[in-house]
Amino acid sequence: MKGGAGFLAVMTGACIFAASVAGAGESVPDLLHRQDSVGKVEQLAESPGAHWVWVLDANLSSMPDGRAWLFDADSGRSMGSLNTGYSFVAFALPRAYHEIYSAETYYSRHTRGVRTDVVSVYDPNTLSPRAEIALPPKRASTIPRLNDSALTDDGRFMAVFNLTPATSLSIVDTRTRKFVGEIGIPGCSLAFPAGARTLFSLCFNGGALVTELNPDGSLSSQSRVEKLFDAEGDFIADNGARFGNAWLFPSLYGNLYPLEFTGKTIKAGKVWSLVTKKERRENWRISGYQGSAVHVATGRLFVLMHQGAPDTYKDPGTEVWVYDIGSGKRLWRIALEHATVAIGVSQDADAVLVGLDMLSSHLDVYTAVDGRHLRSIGEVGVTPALVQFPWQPPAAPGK
Amino acid sequence: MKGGAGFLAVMTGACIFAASVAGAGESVPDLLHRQDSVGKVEQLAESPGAHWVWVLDANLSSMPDGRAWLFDADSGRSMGSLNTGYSFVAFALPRAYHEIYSAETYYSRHTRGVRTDVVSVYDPNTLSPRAEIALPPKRASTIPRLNDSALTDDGRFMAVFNLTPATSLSIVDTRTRKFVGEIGIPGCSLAFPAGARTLFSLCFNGGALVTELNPDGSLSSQSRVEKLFDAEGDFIADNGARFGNAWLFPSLYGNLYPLEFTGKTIKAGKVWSLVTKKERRENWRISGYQGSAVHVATGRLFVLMHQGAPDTYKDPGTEVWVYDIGSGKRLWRIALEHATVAIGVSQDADAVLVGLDMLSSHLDVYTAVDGRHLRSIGEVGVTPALVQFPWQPPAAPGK
Amino acid sequence: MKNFDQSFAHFSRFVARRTSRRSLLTLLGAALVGAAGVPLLPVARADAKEPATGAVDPTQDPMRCEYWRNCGMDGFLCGCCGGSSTSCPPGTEMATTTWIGTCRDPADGRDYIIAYNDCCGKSTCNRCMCGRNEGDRPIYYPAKSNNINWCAGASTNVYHCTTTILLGMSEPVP
Amino acid sequence: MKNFDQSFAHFSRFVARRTSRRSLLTLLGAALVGAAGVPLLPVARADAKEPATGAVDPTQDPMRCEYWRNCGMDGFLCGCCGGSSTSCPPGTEMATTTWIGTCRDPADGRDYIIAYNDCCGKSTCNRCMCGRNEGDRPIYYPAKSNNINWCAGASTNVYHCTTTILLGMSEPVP
Repeated sequence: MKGGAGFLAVMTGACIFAASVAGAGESVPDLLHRQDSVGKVEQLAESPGAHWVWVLDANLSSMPDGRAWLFDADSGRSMGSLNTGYSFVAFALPRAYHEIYSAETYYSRHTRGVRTDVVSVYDPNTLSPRAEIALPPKRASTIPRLNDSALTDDGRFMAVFNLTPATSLSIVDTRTRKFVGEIGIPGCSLAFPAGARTLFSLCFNGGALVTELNPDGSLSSQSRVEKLFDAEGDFIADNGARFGNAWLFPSLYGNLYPLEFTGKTIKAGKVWSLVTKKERRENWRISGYQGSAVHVATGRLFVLMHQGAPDTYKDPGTEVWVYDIGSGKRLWRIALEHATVAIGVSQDADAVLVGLDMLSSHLDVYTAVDGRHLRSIGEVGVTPALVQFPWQPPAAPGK
Repeated sequence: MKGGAGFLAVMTGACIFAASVAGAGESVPDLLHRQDSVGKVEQLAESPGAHWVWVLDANLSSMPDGRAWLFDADSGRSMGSLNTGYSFVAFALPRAYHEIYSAETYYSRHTRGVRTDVVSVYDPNTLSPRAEIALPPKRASTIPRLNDSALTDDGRFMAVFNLTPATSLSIVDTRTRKFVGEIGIPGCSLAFPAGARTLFSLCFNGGALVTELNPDGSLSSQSRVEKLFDAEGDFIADNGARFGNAWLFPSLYGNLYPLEFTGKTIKAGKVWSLVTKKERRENWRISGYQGSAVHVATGRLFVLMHQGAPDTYKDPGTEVWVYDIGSGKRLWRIALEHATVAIGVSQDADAVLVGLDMLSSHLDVYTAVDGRHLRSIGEVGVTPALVQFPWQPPAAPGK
Repeated sequence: MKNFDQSFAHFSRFVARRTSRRSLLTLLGAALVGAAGVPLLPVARADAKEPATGAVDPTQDPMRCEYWRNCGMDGFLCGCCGGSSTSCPPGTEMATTTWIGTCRDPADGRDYIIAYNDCCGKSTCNRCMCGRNEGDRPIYYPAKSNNINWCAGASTNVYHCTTTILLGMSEPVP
Repeated sequence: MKNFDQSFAHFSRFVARRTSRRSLLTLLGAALVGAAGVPLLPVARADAKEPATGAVDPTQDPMRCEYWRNCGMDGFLCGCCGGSSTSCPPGTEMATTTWIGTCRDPADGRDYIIAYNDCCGKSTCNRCMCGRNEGDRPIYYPAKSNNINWCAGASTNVYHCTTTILLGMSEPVP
């Protein structure tokens, strides 16, 4: 302790035995009885739990420092985190969850300097980077929406939404780890998977643009479908829930628009109402940044709702309304613990519903079958806005 | 509006006249009467105001996104900001304030990848980077302390404190924009200017290590001075205030230790008490991360104080006690608006005292002459911890 | 911090109170397809000096969210960040593409076209968050969507704060 | 967020409740000058599975700030970050240099040497902030100072959270 640099630091571990012996007054076996190893780092189980859930945090007050937190909704414990750069939005998660794909933006001086856009490939067990795929520095910076990126149903190609402000998709081959090319989607935005190598984007005029890829990820064909919804009046949300060969989009005035894809195109399914006339008069409204979820096995739709004028359609929700998709019948209403900006449902038989409060940074966990509040997990991020369940059941036969 | 990418964005400015004319119903002169230009970016005055103050924010909840905010303590307005990378601490400000020097750390992927340490040189008028000087990636990451870096009194050489955990100083020549070399300061830490090309560091054993540079910034000589203070008992704070050829350090039990430098060495000045015996019994204690300041022209010392056990010596202060340095007499006590972690005093005749509340993110402004509260400025950062006044009076004759 | 956090409840870029005036937007959109560079008009510059607080009508105080030009604001007021309601803070860059709203000035009862040009190149200002969520549309309708960081059109997409550039008078509602 | 923010009032790295046991630290410091690499002891590993909340005595619950080993803690508890009180979260790296404190386990009334090894390589965890500011010394006394990010000794100095590694029993106070 009397000089030199050695006093500065203590290397833990190797020399403690000698030190302890020198300490005297206690026997060596006693000492060894209680002693930890140094340097242990956790790894996660090979397969994710059905109730593990990623909370995605764009960190809007410090956008260069985006994060994602993995929680076990059963125990309420955090499993780990990933750091995801500037203006982070969400992951693209393959059904097998053998990897995590994340479209990210970095600056060489954090907020200035050279911009680098990449798809980071993370190991879901070690939560470490496994690979990095360079992208054109064009990815959209938006308030978080899950479909700022998407994986094709074959799990191979990732589409990243660009906005410069011209809109396009960057296509990445997750197998070869290569950027394949950029495909313009003029007038349209976002990317929704709709087949093995097919994606569609929603367009400002109420249509959709269907983009089909070749087996190598290059553009095979594009086609526009008009008049799928009313972009001016009863417009649909820019976030929806997948159910088989359809994406379900709730609309401003409480209708449900199924967009069904069959083969290479897309068509409007039968629109049905989420609210009664009385509820519509009472201004029951869709809500949040991620306002719907589907439990596929039971065919149930969960929609985040609150009461408010049309302009409040993104305000936090106070209830979740649950529907049987087949009949369009509302099954029940769930009162939420916190003002909720995002909901998600696990896909197992004993499913949980989760709700995210960005303001107070809480993740609330409910049973999906009866909406019973199980627990609330605090400190889940700075401005957490979206949730993603990594576990998916095996694909149904014939799909 | 009927397709193509053009609808996405509106280029503001050039075409508005045509558009406005097309709008009809109003005459062209009316339209032009109210119209702003596009693209205007503010610049600051050539010389800083005497009451401009930098608030330094390490952003402890998102450390890759460090910031500094410049405020005008008179108007309460923000003048602008700088982004300062990972684990930011403070600037080194030359007396002429013709440039701002900032030791910074960056990671190529914000929290991972290649680490790059630099001194960023900023233009104080445009608040833009002017140059960047590469450093060995060793700079200390500490809770903010002003003397993690320092400029020599000749204004030319910047010393950056390194901790790996071995301690050293990186010397940078601000004139040639070059890293000159690394100088070990074993057993010692931080850098306090003490002459044209002389710095000293405080040592764990109660001594100091004086480092003198050659005219080219290389090491000229180093000497150790022992027994300047008691590092175990009545230890001094690691932050002090400069007064002429002395640094004044308040101590744990309320004494004031002047460390005086004359020529190439340093000596302990006469220790005097900041508190009465009664106040010491009542546990009046030094406080904060930046707990003292000097108004040079009047020879007054401002010390941040609160009541608490010795272990609370870094807790926020509730009062500022003002002393005449020459006589050691306490002049008055100032009750503070918020729990305060840092204080600073402007150097003009009509000086202001500022206090920083990290918790509620407030900068409080008082008159230095009588401690009258003038205003509180809110939203001054995420975890703001230090303040720096850029304006300094011209150096006194003969110095 | 509490107020700051609560403000994020409505953080959702670029809202506009009245978006029924589509025809002019259409015209502008059509006229400006393919435009590039930074067009600067040689007209009177707005005064960068603004009151820190207004004792006046809040709809006439550029430092307040209630300021009439902020009807389509969703972001941090540049006047609180070292800039003004019409200029960017030092060291930032004004984006040239933007979402446009139409706001009525209570002082003369007239409607004006306001461009919400973002200032870009420094991290989020985090001061004077101002969000008005009226008239917003989803991302797939960018010209009307408040969910997009318009620094996309600058040389950096690092969002700092938002100005309110008065472009001119709006035409009457059809 | 309120609690989180308040916790930063005491954010000041590496405190220790009882620092009078300097002789062992001195010994360790002397013994380890020049040591390098990551020494791993082949002793029993600590259990990474910890209760989310303890109905038990808080001094025996590793997920709580009151946990006896946290007497010298100043940082985020790794047990709340995907690790445990003795292991780092996935994808981080345990720093090998550290500040050491001596804590008494109320369960057996004995004093143990606890190393507060930081986990490094991901941004601040921001969960379960735990600060105890007793016995702290200024930066110029690093071995006793809670103001240093000890990820300085890791391959990255990005601080994430802090563990409490039990190194062994402390010798009696002289």
